Formats: sequence, structure tokens, C-alpha cells
Amino acid sequence: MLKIEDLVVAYGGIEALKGISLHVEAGKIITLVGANGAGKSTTLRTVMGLVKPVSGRVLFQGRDLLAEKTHQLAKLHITLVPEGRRIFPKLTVMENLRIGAFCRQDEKEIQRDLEWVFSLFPILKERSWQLAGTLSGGEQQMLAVGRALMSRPQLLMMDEPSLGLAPLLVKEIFRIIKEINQQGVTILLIEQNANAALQIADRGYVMETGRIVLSGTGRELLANPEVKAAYLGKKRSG
Amino acid sequence: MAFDLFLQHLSNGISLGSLYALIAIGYTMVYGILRLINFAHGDIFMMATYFAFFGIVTFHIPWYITFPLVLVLTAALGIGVEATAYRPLREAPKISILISAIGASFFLENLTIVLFGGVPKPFPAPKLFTDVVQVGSVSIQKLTFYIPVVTVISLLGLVYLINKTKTGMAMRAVSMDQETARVMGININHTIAFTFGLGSFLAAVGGIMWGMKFPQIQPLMGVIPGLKCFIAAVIGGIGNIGGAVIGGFILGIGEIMLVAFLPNLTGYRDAFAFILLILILLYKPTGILGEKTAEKV
Amino acid sequence: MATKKTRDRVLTILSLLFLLVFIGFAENHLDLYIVRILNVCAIYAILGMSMNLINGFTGLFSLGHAGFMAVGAYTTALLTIPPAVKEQIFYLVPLVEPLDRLNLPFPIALFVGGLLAALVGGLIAAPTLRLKGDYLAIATLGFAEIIRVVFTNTQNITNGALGLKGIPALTNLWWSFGTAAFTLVILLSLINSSYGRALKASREDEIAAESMGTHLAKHKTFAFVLGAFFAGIGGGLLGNLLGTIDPKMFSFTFTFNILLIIVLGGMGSLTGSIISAFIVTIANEYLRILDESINLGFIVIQGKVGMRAVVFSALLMFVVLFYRHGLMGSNEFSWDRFFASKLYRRTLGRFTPGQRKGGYA
Amino acid sequence: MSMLKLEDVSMWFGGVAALKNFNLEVSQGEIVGLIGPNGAGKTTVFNIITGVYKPSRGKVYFLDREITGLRPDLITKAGIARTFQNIRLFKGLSVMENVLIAHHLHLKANYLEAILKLPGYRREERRMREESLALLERVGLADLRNERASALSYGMQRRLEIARALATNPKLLLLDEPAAGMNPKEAEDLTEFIKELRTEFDLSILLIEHHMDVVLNISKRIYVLDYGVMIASGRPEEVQNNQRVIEAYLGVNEDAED
Amino acid sequence: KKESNVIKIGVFEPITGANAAGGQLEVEGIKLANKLYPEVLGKKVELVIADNKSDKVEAATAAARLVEKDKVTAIIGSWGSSLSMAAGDIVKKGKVPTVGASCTNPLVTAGNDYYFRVCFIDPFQGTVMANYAYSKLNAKRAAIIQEVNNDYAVGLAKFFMDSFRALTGAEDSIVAVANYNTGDQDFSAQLTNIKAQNPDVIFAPGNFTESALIISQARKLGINCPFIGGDTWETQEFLDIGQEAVEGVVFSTFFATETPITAESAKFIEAYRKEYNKEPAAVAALGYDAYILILDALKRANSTDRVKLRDEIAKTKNFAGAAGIITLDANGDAIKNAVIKVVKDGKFTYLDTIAPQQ
Ligand SMILES: Nc1ncnc2c1ncn2[C@@H]1O[C@H](COP(=O)(O)OP(=O)(O)OP(=O)(O)O)[C@@H](O)[C@H]1O
Ligand SMILES: Nc1ncnc2c1ncn2[C@@H]1O[C@H](COP(=O)(O)OP(=O)(O)OP(=O)(O)O)[C@@H](O)[C@H]1O
Ligand SMILES: [Mg+2]
Ligand SMILES: [Mg+2]
Repeated sequence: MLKIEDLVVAYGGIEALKGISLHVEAGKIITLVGANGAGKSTTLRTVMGLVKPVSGRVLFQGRDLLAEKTHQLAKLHITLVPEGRRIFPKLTVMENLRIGAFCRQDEKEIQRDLEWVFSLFPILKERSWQLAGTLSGGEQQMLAVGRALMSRPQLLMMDEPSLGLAPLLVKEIFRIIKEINQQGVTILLIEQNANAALQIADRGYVMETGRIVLSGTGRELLANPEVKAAYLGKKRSG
Repeated sequence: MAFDLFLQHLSNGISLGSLYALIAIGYTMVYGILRLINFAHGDIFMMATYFAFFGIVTFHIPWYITFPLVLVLTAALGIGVEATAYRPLREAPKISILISAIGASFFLENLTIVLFGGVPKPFPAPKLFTDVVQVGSVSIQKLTFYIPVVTVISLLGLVYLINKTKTGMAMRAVSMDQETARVMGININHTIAFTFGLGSFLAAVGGIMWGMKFPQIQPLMGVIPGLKCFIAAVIGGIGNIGGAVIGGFILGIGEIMLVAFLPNLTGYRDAFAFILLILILLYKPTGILGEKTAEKV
Repeated sequence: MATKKTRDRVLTILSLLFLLVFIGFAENHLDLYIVRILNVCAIYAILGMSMNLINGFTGLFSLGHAGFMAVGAYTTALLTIPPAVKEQIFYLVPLVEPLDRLNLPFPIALFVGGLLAALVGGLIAAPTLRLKGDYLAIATLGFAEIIRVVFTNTQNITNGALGLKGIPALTNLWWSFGTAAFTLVILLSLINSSYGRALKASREDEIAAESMGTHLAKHKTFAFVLGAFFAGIGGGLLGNLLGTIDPKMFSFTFTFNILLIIVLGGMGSLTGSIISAFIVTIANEYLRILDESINLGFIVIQGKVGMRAVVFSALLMFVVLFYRHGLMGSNEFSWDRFFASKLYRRTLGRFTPGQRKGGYA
Repeated sequence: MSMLKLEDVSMWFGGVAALKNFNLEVSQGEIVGLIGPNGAGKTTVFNIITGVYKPSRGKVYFLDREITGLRPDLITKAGIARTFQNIRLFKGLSVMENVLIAHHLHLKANYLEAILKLPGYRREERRMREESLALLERVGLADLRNERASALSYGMQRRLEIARALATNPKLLLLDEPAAGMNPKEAEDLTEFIKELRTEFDLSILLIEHHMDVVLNISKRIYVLDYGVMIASGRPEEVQNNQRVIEAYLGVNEDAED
Repeated sequence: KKESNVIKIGVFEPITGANAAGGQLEVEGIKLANKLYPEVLGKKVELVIADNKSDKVEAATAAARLVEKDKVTAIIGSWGSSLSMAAGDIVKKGKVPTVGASCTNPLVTAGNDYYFRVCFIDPFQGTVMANYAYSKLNAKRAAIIQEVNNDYAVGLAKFFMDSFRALTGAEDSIVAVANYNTGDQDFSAQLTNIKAQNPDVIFAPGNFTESALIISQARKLGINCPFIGGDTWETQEFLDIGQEAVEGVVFSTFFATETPITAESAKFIEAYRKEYNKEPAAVAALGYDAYILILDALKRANSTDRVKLRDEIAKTKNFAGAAGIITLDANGDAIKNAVIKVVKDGKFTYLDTIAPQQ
């Protein structure tokens, strides 16, 4: 579904991505793990057209994404849940969700999807008239995911959705990711919480300083001693 | 007599205040969406009056056709200014954009001087609007009744557009987070261009009203109204459309009353606007209806 | 390392010597027109640096500079105009005691002008520095306009709209360049000290700066007052260069002009402000040819008067659009940077034989 | 000895109570954890201690001296330093400058001495530089000292924030989610690092954290907030098994199934 | 040494900026004069036009440039006394004789033996209008509305008030003094107050731009007493903007097209109409006069030496310009008649001529 080939990205001379290639199959959950600064966010941002690469290709169902403007990707049903939530603080919860469906005209279907999102996150329904900026961190994260779902994504990219969430909510988020995926959405997930991420992932890639150094199924990586040592910590794996 | 005098002053004040309010609305809307003090707003306002002049005087087009035409042309001009002076600076530091705005303002002024000369021209105001009616001993221009109506219509229209339509929602989203707005599929260039066009449209409405009230146009005529209406917008809480209207009235009526009751201080009239501004900012640092921006740390 | 330092020192001293010789030469041999432009350049450099301290380094978006200049210019002028001339100027309303008799030497008058401007800066700082961003900008612009309006209306001190005339032409290249150099040295030293870092910290993030123990109000006020001081001195030099001042010339357009200079030079670069002050002033003068007809020999292009202003504003926009960080960004001039610059390598560098830089490495 | 003490502190934003009658105490040399669901009021507690917010009610004592509502810089001078949940570095300045700025509060030289670069000032400046460099080495950023802070990745920025806080030479360090955005391994390393800091700099530490491994591992005591109200406090084991805490915050432990 | 075969005359006027309107009119007159009289002493006269942008700093630089770089023989300018003053010291130091066209402030020429002008000065004009109001309009109560930050207007108002009080012998014969600022567009508050005082006449010195608005707003407020003012009103734009409201206003100025004072006047008027297709304004005539006065002095000096030229200009006596007969006094100010005009049927119409009292 999504194919990244030899992608090189630099921020003012410093290469953040040094030629990575990866493949996302339809209907799967793919996860990227790696240390701080490895280039995970940069990868997603480049796919989304928010950063211009030096070289490389990004193909979505055979279509060259680098030629598209960011705002056109929503029409192709590609969506990003950005690092740090980035909900619109002075729009209401309802407006935030509606803006997720900005590119869609099918009012009836939008209504149906609203109901779907509310069924996934009942708390959002309760708060639909509240300004999003006044929600708690976890609620905001749910809103960010809900908003992304409103565009009816085929490919949903999520950048550290569990960042800063209470343990209870972290579990909740992962449950929801699995649920969305079961409804047919392809997911590309970045997570620091590598344990949880690899457990739900069909396939994982390990990044280190701008390169992909390892890949495999979630289980394989979980069991890999190097991955354990570098990312999973000793207690859990023990 | 004394009461009549007061009524006359009040009518003068309302007339000026509603005009300030009308121009301030456009100013504040552009600021609210883009967080940019559009210094060229006053000059776009000036250009609108020149368009009207050429339409009616040079090409003899009747005013009821010229005026709508002016609105469209001015909106187009605003979009042009945005595309050349602001769009390339989307991600630049704020101060650069401000300088570009000042540059655009100087450019429009000087270009007008070169093209049309620095000599003031009469604004062709239709008699229909400038006639005077006598209410008791108070003389009121018909315009004084029309301007507040136009102001209120613009206000309501704008509030509806921004709060109730999809375009308005996109405008607000762009004002908060351009990058995420793009991710949501919003074409921010179009949205911002639309915002500018709309702001310039409102500037043109204000310009036509202003020209009819003060029938004299010249290349620098936008500077002082631009500044005053910006002050009005800040007093009301910049970015807040209702606030701009309140600020416009406070400023207009306040100025008139200052000159009326403290004639010795007339020389301080321009300072008055600023003194009022500073006093209000000291009491409410974000203006009367401005939202508190207490940062959440 | 050590040799590089020596090289820089030698080059700096050589350039300073050259400057001294040049000023001496210019004062005596160059025509008044060029000398005047050089004076204006130096004064704008002072104004630019002082505004950069407030806006560029401390991050206070202040548009009040014209007001400080006005205070300095009026003070210096009133203290240096001879009493007899004063009597003549104040023909509508006489000047108040004891100003009508006061006459001080130029340097003292300048200093007093700077101090008064600083005092006004301090008074304005107290209420306005609580404001932020655009609100601060409009409030400071407001204060400057209020100063101007007050000056227009206090006839018995400022002669109101009539302005002051017959201000002795005491400003010369020694004074203007000397003051500019003094300003540069003081501000550079401040910026590079721990206090300078505190100013920059409050520019970057007020809440974090405060949480790291920076007393925001104190540092911001200091920058504001010091900036106002040098603006006052710049204003004083300008008044005594022009020979006449009135309130109109200190309107916000003047502030904008200075703002343009610092943005073009680079917010946060003092040397950038200096370079840009020279470029802007000279370019503005050079563009006069646009107002005149140009004779290309075979064809005469009729000049359109006023075109200069159009082209100048277009150029400004162009520069901001394409060099958005200004000429120098937030870097200061250094010999290293100079030798590495394209300008050097394309011009002088060509004539330097061998791998000279290697020797110092 | 009591380092920090909050007495009946409450905080309202508009009509919303972010904190209600909250009491807290940190003793000399202690590491204390502060946990609770998102929006419970944890960061608000930090903001009140450091003077960013003035509490609606209640008092804050530091070393038995009342500091309620004091200006933030004075509180820092008194010996409390913090990091921010949403990183707030001086982004445009270099890594080194970020740390140097935090040293400024101990500067004795005045403006004039600094401008004239008198010997006394030079000596102080040299000392500041040495100490800053040592701190950067300690957090592993010495090589990057001339980079702009904005060019660091998230995790590095967190470490720089800690170094900057330490540079103010605090007695009490407040850390707001230092392990956010770190993977389990990195979080583990951080835990060790914090422990070392405590002994090395003789610090007391108050810590907000959602990574339970970190909190449970290093805290001597833990306070749990929910909707601005303290619902539990005590030693890690006690808190971990408290039913209310599990319901409101931890959730039922599913890891057991692994 | 090669003798240059052109004589350069610098023109130093606000062509852009706030005073552009006046400056441009003046330049029109000067250019016309140059066209009619392109040569003197067998050499071509070339105008070097320097825009002072209505800005003092620019004004000083522009003047310095004319003096030093262009090495002009003489300078004409500038509209706006404050701009002229900014150049005062420069032309004095550079010893370049300078002739102002319409700068009426006394300080322009005071203490500067290189500065002259072809117009009369503010005190005279203020006095003329006070006399007119008192004797012709039988006014006993006058109100003033003045452009407070314009030295020209403030000067005129002061001299008007002094004379009017002296004429009526009553301190309170000035019933109201209202101020406004350059660029103001709304005067309703001031006018409402003036109306309440019910004056016989309103003296409103100031730029024509604001004045036209003032008068039309006054009429809309029902103020029907006569308005009188100064020379700055005499522009087509004043009529265009004021329209029927300015019917009947009276002001003092330098010359009238109906009663060509001199043969030169007739020549000027005809040429101006032909060239620009409109009625000439007084400032255009004054610009014209400044130019021909310099040429006349050059002829007498029979040399392009600046000092000799200065001496000859100073000696000017009974010189017939387009805007009247000019004799320069010891200060370098023109002693000449004032003309009083009225707006009638949308045109400036000659009313009277007033000679200066000796
Ligand atoms: N705007 C920027 N300017 C300069 N360098 C940047 C910028 N953004 C990221 N980088 C650099 O690019 C590299 C990759 O950053 P990226 O944000 O993609 O990392 P990441 O894997 O998402 O890390 P984290 O887990 O900390 O979020 C880092 O070295 C970072 O310093
Ligand atoms: N400046 C403010 N204005 C209005 N409400 C605020 C402000 N600061 C905090 N709040 C509110 O106070 C409550 C507590 O916020 P706080 O940031 O302390 O939560 P927290 O416990 O740190 O949560 P998290 O774990 O998500 O960081 C929230 O409801 C928040 O919206
Ligand atoms: Mg990331
Ligand atoms: Mg928090």
C-alpha cells in the first residue's frame, strides 16, 4: 500500500534520514521503534509532505506522494495523528471532528462516522460542545485519533499516541488501535512504548540514527536480544 | 440648547464611531486569522476610494454599478498583496512579515503618488447619501443612519461566516495551527487568500462609506484611519469582531467628546486614541473582549 | 589559535586606524554632501543598534524609538541653541525660564539628552513591559505618538509645530562615528556578557527564563532604558546635524525606517545594523537617479519623480522576502567570517597568493 | 528536615478546581513521586511551587520559609529548580548558552562590571563556563554544546532541561515527566541517572511521571492526585495496590497474561 | 578651465510624501518658466529637481546634494516652510542663493542672507484678513479653526487674532479657537462648538485639503457665516472637494488671473492653461516667479558667480513677476500686494487688492 524507497531527508545540511526503505501492507499494523532522534517522526512528516526530502520515493498505491501537496493527501485518505496531538484548542470537540472530515462531502456518511467515533470514544460524545483545549491530555489524544478517523483513512499514521498518557489510557489507546485496524484501516505506528507496540504490530522496523537497522514481525523483534537490550529494558523482558 | 448641543455631538460621535467600527472589523478579522498586523489595510482602503473615483468620474459608470465593482476589485487587490508580500513569508519570523507589510503599505502609497499624483481628488459621493436631515435643531447627514446599518450587517455576516460555515471553520483552524490544518486537507493558501480578500472587501465597504462622509481622497488618506481603526480593534480585543465594533464606537464617540468638552485639548486628539488604548491595555492587557492568553505551562 | 587571535587584533587595529585617517580626511576634503550622508549613516547606525538591543536581543517588540529620539533631539537642541537665537525662534510663545538662558557644551547636552530619553524610557517601561507581542508594539508606538503630540502642544518649551531652528551644526564625523563606535563597543560587550545572555533568554522564553532565576522586569527595563539612552543620543546628533527639528519628523514612519534597518541587517546582529544603516542610507540616496531622466547616449529615459520611493519600498520587500534573516542573521562580524565570505573570496581573496589560511590553522 | 511543604493548597481556573486542599511534604534527600490521571493537577502543583501560578488558597513553605506567590526567579534563587512537561528550552540559543543562563542567578558582578569586563567578572564567567561544561558532560551533551537547542531530538532536549535546571544549583529539583517520549530502556537509564544525581548533588526530588517502572523504582513515597484531590499516598507498594488508584489510574494489570 | 555651457538651477520640493500636492503644483510653475525662458547669458538653463519627500532629513540631504554634487547656481524651494528651514544652513554655508516660492514663515529668511522669497509672509497675510473681516464684513465676533501642527496656520491665526483684537478693541472678540491636526478628516466636534458661539466670521487658515472638508462639514451642520482663509486654498481641488459648500469663501492670495497685474501675469496664465489644461494656482505662479527672478538677477550679474548672483537678487526692486510686483526687503522677503479672492459660481474670483502698509 505504502512504499518508501531510499528516502534521504536533511535539516539544513544535517541528514536526519540516510536512505530508508520500508513497506506497509494493506490492512496491517506496522510499527517503527527507535531511540530519540532516530528519525521516526521525520519519516512520517516526509510521507505527509510536511518536510521535503533530498531524494527518494514515496509511493501510495503506486502513486507518487512526493508530487502531492499535503492538503491533497487527505483526499487520498492518508492521515496523520501528529506528535503532540495538535488538536485545535479553540474549536469545540465537535468542530475538531468535523474538520477531520473537511475533504468529504457525503454528509450522511459523515454522520455515520461521527457515531462510529463516538462509540469508540464515548467520552468525546459527552464533551462534544467543550473547547478542545480544555480537555485533559488523554481526552485530547482520543480526539486527535478520532479526528483522524473522520477522514475515513485507508492509511493512518500515528506518531507516539501514548506520549504523556496515564497507564490506564495507554492501555485504552492500544486497544483502540487494534480495534480500528480490525475495521480495515492500515496503520503505521511510531511508539516509544515498544513492548506494547510490537505486541500488536504485524511487522516492526527498528531505526537507528536515520537508518533502518532491523525489521521483522512483532513477535520476532520482541524476542530479539538486541532489541531487548536496546529498547525494551530488562525488567519487562525478564 | 445645551442638550441639543450634546445630542449634536453624540450624533457626530456615533457617525464617526460606526465608521471606525466598520473598518476595524476587517482589520481584526485578518489579524484574528493570521496573527498579522496588516499595515497595508489602510492603503487597500485608500485604493478602494480611488477605484470608485475612476469608475464614477473617469469612466462615468453610475455609482450603483461602480460600488459593487469596487468591492470586487479591492478584494482582488487584497488577494494580490497577500500573494506577493505575505505568502512567501509563511514560515518566516513574525517581524519579517511585519516589515513586509510595512513595505507593502509604503509601496501602495508611493505607487499611488506616482500614478495618480499627490493632489487630493474629490470623492464622487451620490447626493442621495450625503443630504442632511434636520431633527429638531440637530443636523444629521443621511449617511449617519446608513453607516451603522452597514456596520451591523457586516458584523452579523462575518460572525455567521466565521462561526457557522465550513470555510469559517477552516479559517479558524488555520489561525491555530497551519501545519495540522494542512494535514486535515485544508488548502491554507486558499483559505488565507480568501481571508484577505474578505478583509479587503470590508476595507472597500469602509472606504466607500468614508469617502462619502469625507469626500476627499489622496494617497496617504489610509494612514490615519488605518492606525485609528487598528487601535479600535486592539481596544476591543484584537481578533474579536464584536470587540472591534465596541472599540470603534468608544474611540469615535470618545474623540468627539474630548474635542467637544475639552476644546483646549484638541491638539491631543490623536494622542487621545493612544492614551485610551494604553489605559485599557493596562487594565485589560488583551483588550475589552480579548481572550486571556494566560499560557498553560 | 594564538596566532589567529593576533591576526584578528592586528586587522582590527589596522581598520580602526584606517577609519581615523579616513574621518580626518573626509572632514577636511570631502564635499558637504558626502560628509552629510556619512553622518546620517553613522547616526542611523546608532539608532539601529539601540533599537536592535530592545527588539532583536531582548525580543521586546517595541515601536517607540521615534519618541526617544525626539526627547534626545529636543533636549540637546534646547541646550545648545544660543540664547539670542532662541529669542528669535520662539516668536509666538516665549521659551520658559531657565531654558531660555541655558547653554551647554555639545557633549554634555548630548549626554543630558540621552539621560532624559532614558528616563522617559524607564517611565514607559514600567507600565508597558507587562504587555506582550503586538500589544506591546502598539502601546509603545502609542507612547511615541503621545510624546510627539505633547511636543506639538507644549509651545513654551518646544515651540510646538513651528519646531526649533538655528540649532548649531555641531555634529561632525568625529562625533557621529565616535558615538557609533562607543555604542557598538558598549552594546557588544553587554550582549556577550552573562547579562546579555539573560536578555536573550527572556526573548526566547519568558516563563523558562524566569524559572531559571532571571528577573525579567529588571532585565527588560534595563534593555529598554539603555536602548532609549542611545536613541536619545542619536536623536541629539541628528538634530544638531540638521539644524532644525519639529515634532512631525518624529512620527512612527521614522521608527519604521529604523526597524527596516535592523531587520535588513539581521535582528540580533549589531554589526548587521551598522552595515545595513550604511546600505539603506546610501541606496536611498543613490536611487535618486530614478527621479531624474537617465541619458543613455542614444536615448533619454524620462524620469518619473516619486519613482524612487516606489522602487525603494519594492526593494525593501524584496530583501525581506528573499533574505528573511537579514544580511547577518544573528551573527556578528568577525574576521573569520569575513575571510570565509563570498564577497571576500570573489574580490580581495583572488589577489591573495597561496594558501594563507592554512598558515593560521 | 522538611524541604518543601504545601498546606491546604487550592487552585481554581475560572470555575474549575484544578487542585483542592492539597497537602504535600518533601524531606531532605527524599525522592517523592506525584502521579495521577491526565488533568489531575500535577503540573499545576509544580506551577504553584515555582511561582508560575499563585494558588487561590493555601500556603507553600520551602525550608520552613513561606514562598507562596513569590516571583518565580526568587523561588529559583531560594533553591528550587524545575523542568517543563512541554519542553521549554531557549530554542534559538546554543546548548551551552542554555546552561550558562541558568548560572546567571549566582552572578555577583553588576551590569557595569560585566560590560567593562572587569577581572572579577572574568573570573566568574570562566567558572560558569567550566561548571556548565561539566554538567553537559554529565548528561552526555558536551559534544553538542555549540548546537542550537532546537536541533536536538526530543530525548536530548529533555536531558538538556535537566542539566539547565541543575545549573541553578538547586536544593530541590522538580521533574515533570522526564521519561515522556523515552522507550523502556531509556527510561531505565534515566532512573539510574536520577538516582545518581540525588547523591551527587545532594538533592531532594519531586517527580511527576506516568512510566510506572520509573516512579515505583525510585520514589520513597508517592502522592496520587485525581481531579485535584489526593486519593492516596504512601510507599510505592501501598499505592500500587490501592484499589482507588488502580481504578482511577493504573488499570487492571493485564501484563500478567504474558 | 572649461566653461560649462549650462546653468543649473536646483529645485528642491516635496514631490512625494505629505506635502506632495503643493510641491507638485510649484514644480509645474517652475517647469513652465523654464520652458518659456530656457536660456540666459547665452547658456541653457537646466533644472535639477530634488525630491525632499516632505521629510526634514531628506530635505537637508536633498539640498546638500544640489549644493555639493550638482553644484547648482541657485535653488528654488521649498513648499512648506519647515522644509525650507531644514535647508537654510546648508545653502548659507554653501553660498548658494535660494529663492523660496511660497514658504511664508518669517524664520525662513531671518538671519540667512542667502535665502529669499517671492511671497509675502504670514504676519502680513493674517493682518490683511483681519482688516477684511472687520471693515468689509463688519464682523465683531470671529472664531478661529486652525491646523494646530502646521506652523503656517498657527502663524496666520496668531497675526489675525492680534490684529482683529486691536481693530475691535475687544479682547473677547475672538469667541472661539478650535484646533485640528494635519490629516484630520472629522471636524464635527469643533464646528459644533463654534456654532454654539454664533460668530460673525470664521477664520480657518490651513491646508486646502482639510479646509475644504471643514467648510463642507460646517455647512452640513448649519453654520452659515462666512469663512475666510489664506493663500493655500487657491487650488482646483479645494473647489472640487468643497463644491457648493465653499461658495462665498474669501481668502488672501498672491495674484489673480482676472486682473493680470503685469504683462508677465498674462503670459504666464495663458501658457499655463495651454500646458496643463487647468487654471493656475498661486503657488504655481510663485514658482514661476522664483525662476524668472533668478534669471533676471543672473542677467544683471552677467555672471554665474553665486556670490554676485546673491547680491543682485538682494537688489531686486519693482520686478514684474506673474504674481505681482516684487521688491525684496532687507530680510529677503517680498513686499508686495495681497489679492483678495472669493469663490463665486465654483470659480476663484478677484475681489480686491490690498497694499502693504509701510
Ligand atoms: N526542525 C528541525 N531542525 C533541525 N533538526 C531537526 C529538526 N527536526 C528534527 N531534527 C533532527 O532530525 C533527527 C530526527 O528527528 P526526529 O524528530 O525524526 O526523531 P524521532 O525519531 O522522532 O525522535 P523522538 O523519539 O525523540 O521523537 C534528530 O537528530 C533531530 O535533531
Ligand atoms: N492556565 C490554565 N488555565 C486554565 N486551566 C488550566 C490552566 N492550567 C491548568 N489548567 C487546568 O487544570 C487542570 C490540571 O492541569 P495539569 O496540567 O495540572 O494536569 P496534569 O495532572 O499535569 O495532567 P497531565 O498528566 O496530562 O500533564 C486541567 O483541567 C487543566 O485544563
Ligand atoms: Mg518523534
Ligand atoms: Mg502535566
